[in-house]
Amino acid sequence: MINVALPKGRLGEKVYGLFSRAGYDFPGMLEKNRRLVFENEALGMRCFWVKPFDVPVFVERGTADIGAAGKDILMERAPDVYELLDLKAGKCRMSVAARNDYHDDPGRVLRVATEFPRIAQEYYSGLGREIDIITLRGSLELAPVLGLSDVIVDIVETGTTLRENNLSVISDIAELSARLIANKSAYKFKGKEISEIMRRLQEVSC
Amino acid sequence: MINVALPKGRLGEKVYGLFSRAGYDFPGMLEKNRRLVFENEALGMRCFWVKPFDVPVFVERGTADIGAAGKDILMERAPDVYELLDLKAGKCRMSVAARNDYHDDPGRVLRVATEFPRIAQEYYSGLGREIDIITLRGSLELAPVLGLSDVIVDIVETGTTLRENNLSVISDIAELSARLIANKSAYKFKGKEISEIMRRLQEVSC
Amino acid sequence: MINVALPKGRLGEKVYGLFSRAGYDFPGMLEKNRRLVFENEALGMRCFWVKPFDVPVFVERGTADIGAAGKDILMERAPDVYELLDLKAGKCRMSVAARNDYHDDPGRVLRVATEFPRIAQEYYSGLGREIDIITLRGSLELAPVLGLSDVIVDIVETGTTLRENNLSVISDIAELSARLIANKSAYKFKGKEISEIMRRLQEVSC
Amino acid sequence: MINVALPKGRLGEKVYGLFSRAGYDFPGMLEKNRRLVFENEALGMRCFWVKPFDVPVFVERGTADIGAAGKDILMERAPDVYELLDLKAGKCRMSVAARNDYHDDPGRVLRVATEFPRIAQEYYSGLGREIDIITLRGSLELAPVLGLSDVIVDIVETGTTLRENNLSVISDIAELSARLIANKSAYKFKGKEISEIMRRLQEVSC
Amino acid sequence: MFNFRLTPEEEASLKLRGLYESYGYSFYRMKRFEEYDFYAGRKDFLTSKSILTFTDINGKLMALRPDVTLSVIKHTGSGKFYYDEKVYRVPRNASTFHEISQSGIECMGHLQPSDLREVLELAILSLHLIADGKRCVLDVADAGQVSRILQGNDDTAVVLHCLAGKNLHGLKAMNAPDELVRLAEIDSHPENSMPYLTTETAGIIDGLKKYHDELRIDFSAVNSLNYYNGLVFRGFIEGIPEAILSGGQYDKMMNMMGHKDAQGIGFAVYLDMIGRRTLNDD
Amino acid sequence: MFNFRLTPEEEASLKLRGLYESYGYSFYRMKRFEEYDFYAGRKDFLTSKSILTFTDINGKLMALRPDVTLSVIKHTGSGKFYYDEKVYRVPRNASTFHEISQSGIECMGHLQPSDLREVLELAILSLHLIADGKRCVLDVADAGQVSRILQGNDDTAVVLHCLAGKNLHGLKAMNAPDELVRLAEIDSHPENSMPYLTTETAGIIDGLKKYHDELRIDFSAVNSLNYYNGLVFRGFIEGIPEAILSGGQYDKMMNMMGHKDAQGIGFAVYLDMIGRRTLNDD
Amino acid sequence: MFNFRLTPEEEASLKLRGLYESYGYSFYRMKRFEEYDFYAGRKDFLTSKSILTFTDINGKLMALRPDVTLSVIKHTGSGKFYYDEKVYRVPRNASTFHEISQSGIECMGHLQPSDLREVLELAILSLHLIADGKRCVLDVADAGQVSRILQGNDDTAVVLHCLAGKNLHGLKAMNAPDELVRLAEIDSHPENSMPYLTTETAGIIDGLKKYHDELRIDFSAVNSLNYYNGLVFRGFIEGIPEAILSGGQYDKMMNMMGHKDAQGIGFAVYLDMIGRRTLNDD
Amino acid sequence: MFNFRLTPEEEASLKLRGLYESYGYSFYRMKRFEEYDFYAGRKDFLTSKSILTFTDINGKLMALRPDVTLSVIKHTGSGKFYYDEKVYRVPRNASTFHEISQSGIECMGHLQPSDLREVLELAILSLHLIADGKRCVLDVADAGQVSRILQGNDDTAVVLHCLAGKNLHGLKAMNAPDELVRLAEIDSHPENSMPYLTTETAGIIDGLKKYHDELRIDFSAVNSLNYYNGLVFRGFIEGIPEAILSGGQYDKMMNMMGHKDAQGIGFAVYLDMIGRRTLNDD
Repeated sequence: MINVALPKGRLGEKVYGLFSRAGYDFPGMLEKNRRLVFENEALGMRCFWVKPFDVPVFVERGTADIGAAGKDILMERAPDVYELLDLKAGKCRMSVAARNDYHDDPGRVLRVATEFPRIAQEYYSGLGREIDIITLRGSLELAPVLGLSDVIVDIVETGTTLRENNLSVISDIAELSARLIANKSAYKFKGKEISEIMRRLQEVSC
Repeated sequence: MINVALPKGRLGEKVYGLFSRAGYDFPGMLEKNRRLVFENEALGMRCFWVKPFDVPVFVERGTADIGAAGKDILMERAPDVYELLDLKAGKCRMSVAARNDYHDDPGRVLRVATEFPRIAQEYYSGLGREIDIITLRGSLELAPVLGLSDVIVDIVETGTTLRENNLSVISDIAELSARLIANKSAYKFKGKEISEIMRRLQEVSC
Repeated sequence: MINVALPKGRLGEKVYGLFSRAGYDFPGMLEKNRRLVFENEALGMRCFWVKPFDVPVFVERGTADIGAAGKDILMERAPDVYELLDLKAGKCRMSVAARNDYHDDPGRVLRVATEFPRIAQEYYSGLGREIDIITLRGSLELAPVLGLSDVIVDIVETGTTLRENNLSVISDIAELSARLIANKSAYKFKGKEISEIMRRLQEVSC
Repeated sequence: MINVALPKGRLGEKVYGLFSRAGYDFPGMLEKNRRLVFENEALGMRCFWVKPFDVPVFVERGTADIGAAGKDILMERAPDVYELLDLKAGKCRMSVAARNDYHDDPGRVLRVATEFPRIAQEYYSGLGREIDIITLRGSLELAPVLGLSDVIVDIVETGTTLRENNLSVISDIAELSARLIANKSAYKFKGKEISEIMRRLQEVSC
Repeated sequence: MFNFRLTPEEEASLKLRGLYESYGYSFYRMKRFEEYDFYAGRKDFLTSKSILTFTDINGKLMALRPDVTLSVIKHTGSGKFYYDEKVYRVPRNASTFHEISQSGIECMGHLQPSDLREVLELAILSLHLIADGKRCVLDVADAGQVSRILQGNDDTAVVLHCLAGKNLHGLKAMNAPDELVRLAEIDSHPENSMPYLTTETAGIIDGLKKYHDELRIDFSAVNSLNYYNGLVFRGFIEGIPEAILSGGQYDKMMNMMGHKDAQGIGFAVYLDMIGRRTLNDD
Repeated sequence: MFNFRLTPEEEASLKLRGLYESYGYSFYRMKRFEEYDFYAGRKDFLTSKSILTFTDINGKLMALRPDVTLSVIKHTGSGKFYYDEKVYRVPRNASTFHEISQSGIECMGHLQPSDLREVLELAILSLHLIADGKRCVLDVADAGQVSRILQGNDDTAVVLHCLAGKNLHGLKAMNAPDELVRLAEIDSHPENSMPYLTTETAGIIDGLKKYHDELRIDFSAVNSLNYYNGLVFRGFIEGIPEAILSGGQYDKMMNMMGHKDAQGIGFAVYLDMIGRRTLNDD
Repeated sequence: MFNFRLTPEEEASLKLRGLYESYGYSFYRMKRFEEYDFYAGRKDFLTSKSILTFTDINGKLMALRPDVTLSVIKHTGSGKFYYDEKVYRVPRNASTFHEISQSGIECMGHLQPSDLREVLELAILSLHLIADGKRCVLDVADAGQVSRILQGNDDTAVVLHCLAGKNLHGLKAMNAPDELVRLAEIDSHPENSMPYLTTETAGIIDGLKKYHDELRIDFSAVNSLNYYNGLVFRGFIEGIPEAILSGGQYDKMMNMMGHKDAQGIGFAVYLDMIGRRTLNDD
Repeated sequence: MFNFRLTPEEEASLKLRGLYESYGYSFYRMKRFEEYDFYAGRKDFLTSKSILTFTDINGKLMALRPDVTLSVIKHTGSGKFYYDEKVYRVPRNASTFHEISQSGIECMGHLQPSDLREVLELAILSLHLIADGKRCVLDVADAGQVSRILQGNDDTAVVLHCLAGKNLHGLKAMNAPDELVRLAEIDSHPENSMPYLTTETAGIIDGLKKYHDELRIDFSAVNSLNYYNGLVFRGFIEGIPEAILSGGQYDKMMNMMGHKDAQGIGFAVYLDMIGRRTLNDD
């Protein structure tokens, strides 16, 4: 039995699309219902939706054998798992943004709002810059607009939201997209099945 | 100018309903759009949506003068703000739940999955019980079902989801609902306006 | 076999006087020679000279079953031993002394020179006074005379040396004299012998 | 005015001998009396006896401008002073000694008795050997003889005492003799006088 | 005297020292660190629970001062002192210890109403000195009244939490004493709230008429009752999101620390907040 | 079962576990470290004042267990448990923390005289197990008697220090109560000392007749009265310079930690001392 | 010998000690704690970066052993040793330090291929002893090959991260050397992967034929290259989510620590994981 | 500006700030604490080996600044800065950490001889400012010369110890190079010692003629060669037993910290010593 954890939301649905194109269907997955686990006896697989940030937790602890997670979340959580495949879904960037009129004063401690404190911290440590992190769960753009922070470290897709709020990207930190991850121990003992899933997903992704 | 932070999502919309019934309307608030801040010149007020968990951050740091937050979040974040009013919206409970067939072994360290680590920690410290916390962002029910944790500490409304997954409430921790909070300093210098808002919301809430 | 540790120097010789008056003689003890251990087969006892400060070490670790030590050293070392008898020899006091013209400024950290840092520290902690300790091995009077310290904590017998150097006692800390001490474990298994020694020493001391 | 600290005891008397041969006499220095400070107006010098271990304290803190101390004490105290001259008096060695029948077991923690804990610690750290130090003030030979310690780190002159107690030197740590030391700051401002004293002592020492 | 620029914090602290000396307060400098256990047993007297601990080279577990008041009490016990020290705290929402400039005064001994009034006045003047044009407010309350109402009450902790949060619904939900609810509801302008105060407190407030526009009687200023009795107060400056000044009367603490039948009152100014303006109104 | 050599300490600890299980004690393993403050307020219950502290990655100031009893009380509160843990202490005369193997038992709940007798018996049997042929002795005293005599006495601390040191001249010098002096002077053989004991204690001792050659009634075993009431005892083995076993009845501590009207008694065996023989008789 | 139940961890550790002694390894016990600085400079040799530090009463900054290997090297330098200690780490996803039972062996000196083979065999036998019926696997790789390929490469850190994560797309994206990509892609069954290995390594693996069903040649076992050269390996047991055994050849570390031209190899078994089964298959 | 008395230390530090600003140095304030490991690898750059460590609430092992220079280098890397901070050290002969006021300057970048001369001048002027009438002396030496002489020498540590102690007999006993002995013996008056210096150094000293009565060429000022090259110096004030000023040129440290081909020079003034006069002449 292979357990699969998929991230709730748009990205997860794209990824589930790949799974079903690859022949892995889980009846009811896309319906609005209260079920948590969707099993496909024939395939010997079980699938469930979890919050994007939680996918690495389920896989690393072996509750799920494999899962799909955004690279942003893998960078933030740094789980001890195998990153088997770039699913190419949900491409975007992790960037630093600020008000168009923002001017940095290196003498001050920089106030950084972000949903990814670890990524932000590592990025600025690399620059030898001291920062204060304000961790938010979303609506990051509000932070610089309302003066809560100097800059934000956030995911940028089209950049439209930024533009419309007189914000602009200062620098990029990384390229992002969904990845297939696997629990290391599971990979040892369910290697054949997992490799097969990889193979088929590879064909349909891109 | 009074700045108001409201929580995105169902609860926030209920609360916004109260605001507009109380005569505080912010054109465009409910439309799907990319705007972040909704101003009402006439009222001298400005309103914005933030993630439920972030409301206390905006209010405590004075970026918002007032805001609405669930009691669960106030318990978890314990911000240094005034809790001016029980808006009575979104009533539910914070509870401990486990599999119906779960039997506790006091000799073992209890594995607790939750989105509210602080609440869980304080609750179990009170019982003198040692626990390991697994922090998740949602889909808590999966944890005991898949054996990731022994119990969960989570918000329970109707309890249907629990029942359908053979889980049941073991004990309740607190009664929850939305509250009106205010920044302490703002309250000193914008007291008149804030009191008026309180008064009007009180009339319409309940 | 009972092992006895006596302190080198004047006090030790007085104490040895008591032992021999009590019928415990160790041939050669008082002669100038290089021998370390003096045995008296008949008595089943063994005696040796050690530095006054070291007596508690030998007794506490059981190398000596009993020993004689000044109360000052017992206060400073606080060994975990039985203090069986006041041998009444070498009576004097532990005192604080300073220049006759010394005036204290409570606002400053007091500089205390002493051979007994622990006694000094405890005494001044009791007074809630902050001090810097300068630990010396002797010639304490020099410290205040040459301005190395404000006061000294030291043993005072007649006080003549103080007077001759324009120093005077400010306050007394404790009454001192030689004591008979015993190792706790030795006392359990050689209790009879040790009690007999006590009895006889008691008769001759005073 | 130059202040000179000399160590009480045999070594100190040898050193004072050098001073007087060099023309620095302090009337009364060698008499039995209660005086602490011996001044020679003509020379503009003042001299006093202190315990050997205390000489570095008086010099480092500037209470004495110069002093004489054994190399053993300089190694143990490591004061921040100038070591201007080897007075060649009191030559001996710092050595490790043990019972003749002693066999080391590298697997055990070595019990080392010594009056010089710092020297012992540094010596054995150098060998990567873990030790327990038993600090004593003297009569070190007793420690291995009575089984209080495995070895001792102590000063050895002729080695007779060791031989007579069936102890022998295992290894040597350093060559020792008396040294002339000076306070660094005093040397800046009383350099001429101090150099003259050096010069004259050099002539008579050896 | 100095041909160079001071930082805003430094300037404020020096101005405050000038103010306090002009009122006869003498300078107190901490000489050493205190042992951790000295604070451990008195944590709810401290504004922040996290204490920076380290083990000294003599093996003692020490603390880097989270607070100055306790040391002033311990080492003096009576007199008028002011200080200007760095303290070490984890600011709210921070994840590391910060070194924070703090000034403050302590007035200890057999205190007269005039002493209390003077300290309140100095609190207001301190706010003026650093407000630099902005409006300021001093919340004042009487912890003694609250203690009297709550003595023997089991839920004191919860009640106080509601009181500090102006959480009236909470108070009512748990059936807190009406008398307390009334204090929580008070209209904060001195004139109107006088009747609810004890005569002593009223007298003191009355003696500060010229500051009434900046004074508020507000019982949310009451937090712990373990150490504070009598007056407690918090100072705010427009545009700074948190209280920048905090103080109160700590007779109980005086007694616990062995200064029988002596009183004490004082306050601290958190200079690091001077920088912390919010932009939400520009 | 094991084809290899255990260290003397390991062997002793495994033997003791066998002994305790055979008496119906169940194994207790510490799961986590306790916060330092948990011990800070109870330091005189600990045999060593120095506690190895560290700050955990969550910022909490923690302690490496200086003691196991307190945790057993906190996390269980009743029942019969034994443990076999490493504890962290600075042995007397050492200048660093050591990791020390300690075994012990705790018996908590509504205790009968038979429970107390059993614990004393287990103490003696534990000594037998590790004495390995050498003679051993168990000093027993009744802290309750001492408390009764000293209640209201201001110099309790000093008096206890003298008592623990068999310092009769000290006791007399400070005019300690005659009754106490008598206890300090007691001839330690059970038979002769019975009359000085309470009937309960006497009863228990009487029930241990077959061990009377190894039992001593010796009030120097009494140290702190803050936590111990009733029986206290220390075990010695010939040739080992310090007590290798130490225990007592800590009903007060039980109550302070919220286990109302429950009693507790237990002891610890310091296995590291097994190695510490003195050579002074070879 | 013992009439009582041991915990699963204890039983495993005792069984392992029996195994190691039967192969001529002698018991190594840590005597003291090491100074923090001893580990500070070698952090990437440690499996966990967080080190439990405390200041000893002599003022020295000490560490509670995060690892045993470094001490064995420091205090012995050659020979065959096994240990059975508690180590102190923050397990992944935990927020506090845990005390963890760890057993392991170190084989140091002028090593022959037979020594390396023996250590790999002991690793597999250790897995058998604790797997208790479940399947187990030992991943083996040759860090030396990787070093040779990557020498002079600037992105070594990133490349290794991809390698350890079986992240082929990452490797390709950054144009890692084809030779490395090939190693990352290897089919892990010994027979098929032999050709890609050095003759020495192949020889050793060949000598372990009877274990080939449990052996995998898998280069994701390679992490740091700073200390490990030659063989590295990880052991897994079905149902336990993480590697329960980890080891490798650390000649470089031997040299850095002053044991010139000596080699070293060893592994650690994390006994605390025995309890950590996942339920996802019931 | 201030109607009140400053402490002697405060006054000195403010005067120095005035001096440094007048020479175009800008104020540097430390924003945060550094991690302990930042200092751990550079201990012999620090004047005191004991570092006050604590674990932050995020679990990081931090240090309370034992030194400011390293942070200035890390966070700036070039420019002219002065500071005025508290540092934390165990003064010689003390048994606890003290909080010590320290002022100082750092001049970094592509330095010209004129920069070096300016720093030496500022060192002397700093001494004047605090000497308050007493005589003062600045010892200057060239660590570069010593390095050149000692390169490849195995006993460098011991030789330097002798050099710093003016221990000529020691140097001779160990057959130190004659050239070094000569430097150790130098007559310290600039005029006479010029010939023994490099032309660069001589040039700089020559440019400070008006201070020659207070300048000494004294190679006992050289301690560590790991970080310092070029000029090193120590400042003394009559009646204060230790050096109150200490500085030097640390190009090597600049490079190690990633500022390739940049130089650095600076010094620190230990303000706490102002109080430390000795009475031995009254």
